[in-house]
Amino acid sequence: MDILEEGKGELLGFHDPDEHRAWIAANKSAALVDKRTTVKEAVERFIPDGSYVASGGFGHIRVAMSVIYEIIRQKKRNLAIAGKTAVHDLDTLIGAGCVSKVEAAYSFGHELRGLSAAGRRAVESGKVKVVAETSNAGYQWRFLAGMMGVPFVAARNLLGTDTLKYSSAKSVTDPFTGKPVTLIPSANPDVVLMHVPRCDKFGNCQIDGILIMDYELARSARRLVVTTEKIIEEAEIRREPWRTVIPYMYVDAVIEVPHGSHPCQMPYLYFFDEEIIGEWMSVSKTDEGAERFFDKYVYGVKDFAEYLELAGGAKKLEHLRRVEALEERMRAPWLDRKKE
Amino acid sequence: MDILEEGKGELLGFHDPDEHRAWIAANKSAALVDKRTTVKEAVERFIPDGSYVASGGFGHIRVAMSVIYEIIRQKKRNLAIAGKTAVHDLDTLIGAGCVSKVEAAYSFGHELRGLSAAGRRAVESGKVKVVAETSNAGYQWRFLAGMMGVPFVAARNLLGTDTLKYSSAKSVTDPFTGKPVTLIPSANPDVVLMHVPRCDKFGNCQIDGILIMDYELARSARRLVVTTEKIIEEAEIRREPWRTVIPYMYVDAVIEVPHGSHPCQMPYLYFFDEEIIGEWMSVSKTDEGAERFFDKYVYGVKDFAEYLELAGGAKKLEHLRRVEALEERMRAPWLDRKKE
Amino acid sequence: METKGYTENELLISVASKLLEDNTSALVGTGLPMLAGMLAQKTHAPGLLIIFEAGGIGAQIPTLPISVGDSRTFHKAVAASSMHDVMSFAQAGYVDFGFLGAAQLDKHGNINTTVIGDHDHPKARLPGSGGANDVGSFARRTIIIIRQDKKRLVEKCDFVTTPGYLDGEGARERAGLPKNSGPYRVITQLGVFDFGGKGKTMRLIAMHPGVTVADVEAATSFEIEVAPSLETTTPPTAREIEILHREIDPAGIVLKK
Amino acid sequence: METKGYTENELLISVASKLLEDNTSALVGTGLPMLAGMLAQKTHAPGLLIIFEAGGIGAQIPTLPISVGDSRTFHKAVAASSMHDVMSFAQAGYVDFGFLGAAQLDKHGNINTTVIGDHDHPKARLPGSGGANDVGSFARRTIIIIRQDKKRLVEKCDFVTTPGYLDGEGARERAGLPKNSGPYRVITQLGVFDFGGKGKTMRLIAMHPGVTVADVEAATSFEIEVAPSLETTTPPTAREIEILHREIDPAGIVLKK
Repeated sequence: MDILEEGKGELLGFHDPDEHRAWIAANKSAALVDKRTTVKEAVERFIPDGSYVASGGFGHIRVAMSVIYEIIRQKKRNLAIAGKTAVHDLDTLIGAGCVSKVEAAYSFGHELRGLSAAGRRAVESGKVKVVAETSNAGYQWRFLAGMMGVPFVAARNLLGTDTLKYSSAKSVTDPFTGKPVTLIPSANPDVVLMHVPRCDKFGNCQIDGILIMDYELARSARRLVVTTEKIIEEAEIRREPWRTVIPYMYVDAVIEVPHGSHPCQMPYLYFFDEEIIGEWMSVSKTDEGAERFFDKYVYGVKDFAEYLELAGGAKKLEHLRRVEALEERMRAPWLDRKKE
Repeated sequence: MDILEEGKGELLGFHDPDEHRAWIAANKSAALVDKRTTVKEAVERFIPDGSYVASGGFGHIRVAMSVIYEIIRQKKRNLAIAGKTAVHDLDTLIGAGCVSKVEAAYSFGHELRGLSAAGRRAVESGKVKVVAETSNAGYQWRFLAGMMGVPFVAARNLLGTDTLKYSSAKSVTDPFTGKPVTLIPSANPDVVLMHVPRCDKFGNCQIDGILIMDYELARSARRLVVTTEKIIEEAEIRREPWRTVIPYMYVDAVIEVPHGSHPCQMPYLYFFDEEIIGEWMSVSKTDEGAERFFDKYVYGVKDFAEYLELAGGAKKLEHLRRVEALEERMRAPWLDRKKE
Repeated sequence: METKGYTENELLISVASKLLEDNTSALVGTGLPMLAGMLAQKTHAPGLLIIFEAGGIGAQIPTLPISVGDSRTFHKAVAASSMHDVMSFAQAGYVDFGFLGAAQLDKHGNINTTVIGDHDHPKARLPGSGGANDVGSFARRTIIIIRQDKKRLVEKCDFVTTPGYLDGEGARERAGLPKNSGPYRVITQLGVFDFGGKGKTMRLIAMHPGVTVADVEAATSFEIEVAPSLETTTPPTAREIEILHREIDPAGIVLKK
Repeated sequence: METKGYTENELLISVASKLLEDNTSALVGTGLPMLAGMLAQKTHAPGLLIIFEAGGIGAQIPTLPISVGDSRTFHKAVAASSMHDVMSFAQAGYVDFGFLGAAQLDKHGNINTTVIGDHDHPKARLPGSGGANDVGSFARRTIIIIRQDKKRLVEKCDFVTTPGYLDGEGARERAGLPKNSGPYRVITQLGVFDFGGKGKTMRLIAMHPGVTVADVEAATSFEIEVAPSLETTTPPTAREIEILHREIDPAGIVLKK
């Protein structure tokens, strides 16, 4: 099983599985204890400067934005971010100067809406380094290996490309077929942030709709901070135990944050707030504009509830609920501009 | 990445992923078509002699027993069986002379109830060969690799044991840590049999309770035969799409067979029929006894419904429902004998 | 192009949709591929299975999603699953069609969506692979949609994000990529290409109405092979345009420019 | 043993239960380990998390399961998941205690549950590893329960199904097994052993009431080391026996002999 090629990307979040086991033994517990806290405390306690952070969800979907804003508020620095279809989370963190490294699967873009001004500016100026490239499946399987406690997962992507050359993966000759195969190294992020529709106070989480990478990502995490639309009773969890996507043993902090994914989408609950996303995309074209955005929406408010008020309050939230429920059409500045 | 050790077990169900892809391209379809058929036709069509067969569920839980009995009825021969905690299924198939090879994780036992007379006799006399050993996780991960379309999954079990020596796995030096790691080869069984509580006519399946290995096993299958307690409307599937454990694209045949797991358990619906299991364990101590069991319960009946009548009919089924719902205590000959 | 009765986007969508066969599966992104898939479902391929990388399988899409993981991508789906599930499905060989966009494309169908200039000191940073490398590695037939000009159809990509035929015949297999996979067609605003050119290179097989070979050559940095029998694509019908605007993207998320 | 006021099974269960610490996790099979876990929960370790390999996590077990995948193993559980999930949990280092039975056990804690005699021409075929190899590979501390005699405690297993300390100090790590894992205690009808003997071998650390070192030696095929301070185990209390019979196994599935 000869090594054919070794990517030169930095092995972000890789731990020898024995070292990870030792960390788990020393830091995680099977105790069923109340893990409720505040976003402020969770960020203070679990996200030191320099952490390797991964966000649950995907793009602008199911993102723990209250935690992202709190990281900005606490001026965390030198974070390494898993650019696993990281969009508004990564872009605002970069815009606020919290980030020094990114491993990019999909980063620096807002999907259909356009590219990220802040993210691209930071990378092009050298302020943020892309230390490794991978693909979405590449990231997915880094977390699968991390969850499984093995050093790598075999895959057939990345081969033959510069993505492999700049990744942290290796290609080897598979001893079963004699053909080249990629070995995707495990990742155990220092902190994973997730927003879920409901969980109990111990951290047993249910998620509606697609899981994206979150099943594996939650299990690969060292620290897992969960915000939730609603804290429900333990009995409700136990009534349908097959609905528990993340059991409590992985969870370190639970915080009830209604609309905690805003301005991102929460499936079945509320749509993207394209107005806020659009505002960010527009003002973040300059550092000064980004700073004004944070002055207004992060530094200028004491918590997430006050931010939601600024973003339009109950009326806006009702609108987003109705758009998600297909009862109203979305409003989007980038769409309005198209009309002109 | 030197090869440290190569198990001498037979590589049952292993296919070069390219060969498997070609098979999939030629034989599977994304068409949403009605796949309802009969157990008889499904066995005739999808289970030729010599097939490598794996059963869903676990032990005596959620097993497609109507298909197992039909395999016996049609006198299929030289099957290779995945002994992935195979219990009543494997034991009766061996007792009926259908099996020539087993890869054993857990085989030849009935858990707390005792050992399998038929299975052990066949192996000890050389009629059935155990061509490879593995563990439960070993089998689980063979199917994970099979689902993923990769030749192997890395793991840290089997190492240092005779189980590895007699397995189809290899151990190599992991290029990331320099430590030995096991490579568990993929499996794509020729046929997988599953019994589910409900699915639609296309094969979109829901399962209540633990999945055991069935998520990965269903996806690793070449042919997937599903029996179900109840066929439900497509609209019901689409209302909660996150409940679809197996989407239709993997499924080749759908058959509605109420109580189709009997005498095995169906979580939330009915308990083990310990009387039938006990009868089998007792009579299967001789080949003649096993033959009498099949004469009575398989060859002597025209279908599964008639078998259920023989096993006690509506009254028995109601008892099993009540035991499962914790409303009645179970009856078990092996437990009665303990009292004496 | 409005004078022709259809826009460039409508043309690209219509041409792409016709490549999708009934009762096959397509792993699509949002934007043009999504519209092509939905249009195919509403015309000649009602049995087309549309899959999204984030986990949506076989949705009854009510209104155009604006993200690959948006709740519209699993609205009344047959399954709302995960990326691990969908990517495994693709890797194991279940995906017939994949779609890719590109910032740069070379003659072998290799794609750059990562960076313009040097990787570590980029002139322009792009989003990266996303699911593109996976789609390009796993799907049996990949359709590339790109607005072509000399800066986009290049002799050599600054960075190969996603594999096409790499450096030619047999190169994918030598690299370990799955057999019987790779770029199938390239659709641009000028025409359609396959990879029947020498050593698995792009070959012009059809041009949109009114386009000349010289137009294509003028918008390509490498020498382009031309198929012996060059076809003209069928422009979108009024019915297709109506479906696109009335049923698929009434808000104009993609259709408006 | 009835004259002592408790049966052998009650003794084994009680002694095993005391090894389980509160707020830890235990991956258990049915039978004695299950009863030990449930007894621990109902006495000194209410926070013990019981996990089953087939996917049951943290059930409120209503009545003794008769199989590892039985619906009782996920009755009102915190999660009903899968073997992939539970085995990954164990492999990643989240499982504190594992339980194993054995047909043969050697002095290093290596276990045979596969075959007596030659593998390909067996004198007696046994079920095989099941989850045992996995538990023995992954759990931080494995507790082995076995009825000891000279045919069971052997110099060399006919087949090593599940790793103990293999051939001694450092052998697990050399083989690639996870660090800080392996056999923790052996509990037999005669006493309790740890692996503090020379080169990671079984060492007698406690005997049940009325047992002598000579009894232990007479029931072991290899030379056994004896700890300097040999303890006597505490027999099951009347309260424990009551809990076992009233609350845990009223049907006598395991408790009846």
